[in-house]
Amino acid sequence: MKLANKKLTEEEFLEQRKEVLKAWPTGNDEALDLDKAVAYLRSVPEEKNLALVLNKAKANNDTLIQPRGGVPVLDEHIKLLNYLEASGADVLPTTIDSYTRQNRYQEAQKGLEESENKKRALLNGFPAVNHGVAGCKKVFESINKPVQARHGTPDARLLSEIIHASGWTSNEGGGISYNIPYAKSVPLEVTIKNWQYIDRLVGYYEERGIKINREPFGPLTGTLVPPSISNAIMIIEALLAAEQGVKNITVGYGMGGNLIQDVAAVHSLYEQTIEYLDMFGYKDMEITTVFHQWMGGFPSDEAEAMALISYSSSVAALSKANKLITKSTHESVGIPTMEANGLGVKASKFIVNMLKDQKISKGEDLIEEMNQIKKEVKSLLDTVLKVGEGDLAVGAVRAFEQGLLDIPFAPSKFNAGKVFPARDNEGRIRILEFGSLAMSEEIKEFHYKKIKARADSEGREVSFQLSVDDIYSVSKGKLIGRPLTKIK
Amino acid sequence: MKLANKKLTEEEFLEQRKEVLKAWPTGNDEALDLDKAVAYLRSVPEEKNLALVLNKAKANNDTLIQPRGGVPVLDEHIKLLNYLEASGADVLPTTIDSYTRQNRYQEAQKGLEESENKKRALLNGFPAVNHGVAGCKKVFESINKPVQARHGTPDARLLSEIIHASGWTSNEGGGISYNIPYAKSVPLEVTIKNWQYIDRLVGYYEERGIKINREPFGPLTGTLVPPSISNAIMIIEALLAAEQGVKNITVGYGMGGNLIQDVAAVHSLYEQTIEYLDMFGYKDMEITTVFHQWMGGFPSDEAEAMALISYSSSVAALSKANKLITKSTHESVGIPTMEANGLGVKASKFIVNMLKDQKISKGEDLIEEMNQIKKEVKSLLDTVLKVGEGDLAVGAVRAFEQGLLDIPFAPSKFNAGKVFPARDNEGRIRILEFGSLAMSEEIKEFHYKKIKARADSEGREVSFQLSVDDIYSVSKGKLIGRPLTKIK
Amino acid sequence: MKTIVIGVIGADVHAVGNKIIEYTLTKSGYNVVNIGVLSSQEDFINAAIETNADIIMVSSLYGHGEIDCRGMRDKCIESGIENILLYVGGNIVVGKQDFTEVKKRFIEMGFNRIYPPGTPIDEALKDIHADLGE
Amino acid sequence: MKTIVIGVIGADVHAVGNKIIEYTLTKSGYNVVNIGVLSSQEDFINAAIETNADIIMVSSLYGHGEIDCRGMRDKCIESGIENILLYVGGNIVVGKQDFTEVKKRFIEMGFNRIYPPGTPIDEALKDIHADLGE
Ligand code: B12
Ligand code: B12
Repeated sequence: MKLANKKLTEEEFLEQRKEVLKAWPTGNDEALDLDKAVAYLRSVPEEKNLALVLNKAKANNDTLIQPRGGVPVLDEHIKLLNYLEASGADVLPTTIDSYTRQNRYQEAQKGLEESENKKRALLNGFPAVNHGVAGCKKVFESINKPVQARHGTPDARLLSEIIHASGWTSNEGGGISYNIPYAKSVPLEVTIKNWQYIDRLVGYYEERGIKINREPFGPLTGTLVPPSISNAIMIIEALLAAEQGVKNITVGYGMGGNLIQDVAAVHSLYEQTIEYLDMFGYKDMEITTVFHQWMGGFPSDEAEAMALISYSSSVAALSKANKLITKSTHESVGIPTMEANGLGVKASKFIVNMLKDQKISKGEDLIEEMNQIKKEVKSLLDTVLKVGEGDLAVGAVRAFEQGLLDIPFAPSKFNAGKVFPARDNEGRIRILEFGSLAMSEEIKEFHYKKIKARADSEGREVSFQLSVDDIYSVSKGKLIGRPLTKIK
Repeated sequence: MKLANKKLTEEEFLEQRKEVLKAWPTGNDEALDLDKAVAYLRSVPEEKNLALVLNKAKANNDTLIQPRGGVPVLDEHIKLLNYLEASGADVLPTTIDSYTRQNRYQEAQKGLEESENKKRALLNGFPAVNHGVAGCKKVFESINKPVQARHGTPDARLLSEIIHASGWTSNEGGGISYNIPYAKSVPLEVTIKNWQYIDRLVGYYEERGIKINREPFGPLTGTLVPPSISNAIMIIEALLAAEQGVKNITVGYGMGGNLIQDVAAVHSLYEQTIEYLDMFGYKDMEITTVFHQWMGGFPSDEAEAMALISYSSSVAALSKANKLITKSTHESVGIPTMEANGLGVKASKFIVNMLKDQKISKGEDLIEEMNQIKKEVKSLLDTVLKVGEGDLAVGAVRAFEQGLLDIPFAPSKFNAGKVFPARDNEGRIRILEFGSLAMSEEIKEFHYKKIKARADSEGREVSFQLSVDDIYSVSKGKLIGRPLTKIK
Repeated sequence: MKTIVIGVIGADVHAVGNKIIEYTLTKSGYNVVNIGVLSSQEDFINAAIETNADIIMVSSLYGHGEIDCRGMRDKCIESGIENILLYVGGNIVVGKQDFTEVKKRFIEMGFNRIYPPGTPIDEALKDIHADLGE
Repeated sequence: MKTIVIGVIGADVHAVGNKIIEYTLTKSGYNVVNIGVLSSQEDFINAAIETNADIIMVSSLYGHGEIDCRGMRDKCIESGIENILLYVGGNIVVGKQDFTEVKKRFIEMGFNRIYPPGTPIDEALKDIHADLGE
């Protein structure tokens, strides 16, 4: 079938579904019968449905707290989620292991079994496909909060079938955001189609009155991503999802580090997402935002890590994001213990509570930054639509082919990889090298000036060295990667 | 001698000095000979002189990090300071024990000896007077950063003599700020005179070209103190110090909890201090600011405490305070171990580094809050000068007598204790009960409206219960002490 | 109405908790005699004798509690109020110490109830009820 | 000019460190052959044979390093490059584990140098010099 941003018919969907369920034996489970799944999802109580919980949080001006977390062995995973719930998590995660993400279920099985035998996790997440609906339902029934699958899977069709049929009311990812940062050689066309299927599944449930939340992955490579690039991709994925019938979408953003730029990014992400959904005629959409605590390299010192977690939470709360994804003090080393993970939750919750009733007013600086981001996003989206001859899906593929869309530091060979970011003198993320990124001369001028001013104040040339220094800087305790002896 | 805001003549000063040095045997030390002390202070290197270090920080836009800390036994104290230095402290503290603060040197001696014998601290600080110049010099010579005495001593004359002669280039306190929150029955007139002496000592050194920093204690009772009250007192103490010849002053502020109000408070504190010093004709003043991390009851959970420390640091950095006094995760329990103290330093330093190049623009909200604070400060200071018939020292005493100045929750019987604060709907500290506080009807109206709006939104009456709830709230993880079931 | 003497012992000036304790106990129907901060053992005992109090509730926040409270039971005995209930709470020792250890030390000193840091006064209300047989 | 093969093993897509390693080693004067992320043991070995490399430098960030690296030395032997230096670094196991333990496991697997989390590539430069007798 040719790629197009067009809702799959029910027939097309059901036809494809047959193949999808064959990918691994657990696809055979009769609980995957759609009527049975619908019935099960209907029984999910309100407070365990993430779509509804998010709507409520938005109405109450709350920032929900959600850690990451997933371990291979079923009982251990349940223990982890209960611990995180007790630590104050409002939304529970299930992070999927990396073999499952690459559909290597065989290796996942091996890792799972070895983890069970050695009583030590050999997988970096929960192999949900291997556990199947039975295992996933057990997880869902052992907790009192909504649970979401978090992964990074280019082809998450079977995974999505299994988790939703198990009462998990949210799925993270998207055709771009779970490809370019998470794969090397999977064509974008393929992942967009995969995620159209996944969104169509949610649309199928939605048509039957069941709300399921979808969350495009905002942080992308987590490494100095300029807000306009991630926001543009969020909006594309929101539009693609809406077309397949998804109604409840949480657009995401990974902290950049400069307070004003981060707040501006979340505000404009929300506003432009609504604007574009409206423009394309999608009605009754429920849009919320999610903020990711610092996604780049973490400091290894645990006090510093805790400080970074707390600072991230302050920024999230001031941005009024509806949900906050937390990190732990073990971040720089490895998958956290459940205790370390719980401390991250507690600290984050403390901060959002402290800031719940506070806001920063939309001063000139904030408004200018928002306008800048919006202008850049519009430039990118206009171009995508243009090269797609009006079709967003086609446009996305072509824009990446031509480097008009380009994500810094991404592993995918379908990404041009010509864009390099660097911070300006206030630590805001700007673009040093545009490659073919679809931005006007005026925008380029703006970025160049900002970066030049920084380089000047450090007495050095504008070069890739700035990007390299900025990649390390936060883990070394500075926002901006300035040379040690700052020349005035 | 009658109280007046007038510089002590050198004769008056030297005359009084004879008595001061007699209060405890260590006052006999020949190193307290002023010529010898001057010579010793001259040898203090630049990077160990807090006055100069602060000037430099201000020029570089840095926020220096200073923990609290002091243990009774000399070697243990030196170990502590070295540890704090290694953790990243830019300025080192020496917190003085509570017996010394009350001039109960006999009990301090007992506590010191028992601490030495039992190898367990029985005093809550370093008894500097008992250790004398010899001990204090040993401390100073064992470290590489400036050291400051921090205490809460109504009569710190001997203490101040000893520490300065030992190369400690800064002293915290003031005639009001080290009385009303720290004493029950010492007349204000007495403490103002004591601190005139202490300031005169600094003036004496200043006349000989030696810079010594003085730091009025901003947080007062640390408990919901409205910014205008503490700022007014800071300005009074700065003026009183300047009159005695002090040139290098750091005015202080204890975090209230609302970001905008806190930033507004620090900005207006700095601006008004300069303004008043100018107005009274004090020239060549070097003014810096210090921000105290949350001074009220701390949460007992260590992750939450760390979050609060980090949040406090973010606010400090955004306020552009030149120095930040840190807390530890043990705050709610007891004097921290040196390790816990060091973690607070590290986390705080991480945050100020992250925010070093960032600022929040002076939006409308911030400007309004600054104007409000300045207006209130002016109202208080105008009144003090009026009742003092032009004399600030006399005015301060009379203003407290009449409750025109009044510090919430203070133990002193020379404080009216009629003012009760409460938070508004954004968590800003407002005044619920004014007592006789010297503020106009317009100001009272403003505060009442703010608090009323909060009480209304919680469906309850404006009453003292709001204050009580707000005293507990931060330690329970909320900024505002709202009732559990919030009625809309 | 039962009478409780409250105050903060020694060179301690922490006034906030003291004000809250007065507020809470009064609201709970006790006759509260508050001698305030910076109070000596004698101040507590004299107030208790004068008002025929049922409990002396010592607050110590600043860390010198251990030194400040020594011999207090003996002084009560000397003063003829040997059976008065002695409570102590706040942050009664220096630093984060093992509380069972701390408790032992204060029990040996003759205190009836000893509270760890962060125990709000509300939590002590049931002990008061129990001890006063209410 | 000495040749170093670099890449990220297994199903691991962490690309940032890999790009930095390429940048740093190139700047330091090595011929860097970067096979990128999601590389198999065979990909590393083939690249090493083709380019007659001196070192294979395996990155593993995502935690499956232990599974992914097993048998790699044997494969090198089978392929006739039994003496090639094998380095591994990144976050090579799941979670915060005792690193001496971890190191032992990788030494048994035939790796020559094993780096704990957070070792930036710059710190490995001196080892490279030493091992290559530069
Ligand atoms: C950014 C990031 C991501 C980005 C990666 C984007 C991309 N495609 O590159 C995204 C968000 C996509 C991501 C995804 C995942 N990540 Co990730 N990620 C990170 C993070 C935060 C920073 C990595 C980074 O870029 N650092 C900056 C670079 C410059 O440093 P570096 O990678 O460490 O590399 C340097 C050194 O390690 C060293 N080095 C590396 N290799 C070698 C080899 C030798 C021989 C030597 C000497 C040195 C050396 O030199 C490099 C340059 O200085 C780290 C945690 C951290 N470090 O703070 C987690 C981390 C690596 N991720 C982790 C995990 C588990 C995942 C996921 C499975 C998702 C999850 N469960 O959360 C997926 C995996 C997907 C996959 N299949 O691989 C874990 C690994 C856990 C473990 N080992 O126990 C970490 C440690 C986080 C954690 N504590 O849980 N991640
Ligand atoms: C505010 C504060 C101050 C203010 C006090 C203003 C004033 N005059 O009241 C200022 C800044 C002036 C101050 C000064 C000092 N402080 Co102070 N202060 C605090 C702080 C942050 C909060 C105290 C407070 O008001 N809490 C709110 C009230 C409502 O709670 P509370 O006081 O705990 O009281 C409640 C309970 O404890 C309980 N309770 C109290 N007594 C009793 C008795 C009984 C029988 C029962 C059942 C319950 C009970 O009920 C109360 C109401 O719920 C605490 C640490 C903390 N808790 O976070 C440190 C703390 C008490 N201070 C401390 C110290 C050491 C000092 C100083 C010596 C300075 C220094 N070294 O830093 C000076 C002491 C001066 C002196 N001579 O006393 C230490 C004590 C250390 C220790 N025990 O090991 C603490 C614990 C901080 C720390 N971790 O170092 N402090």
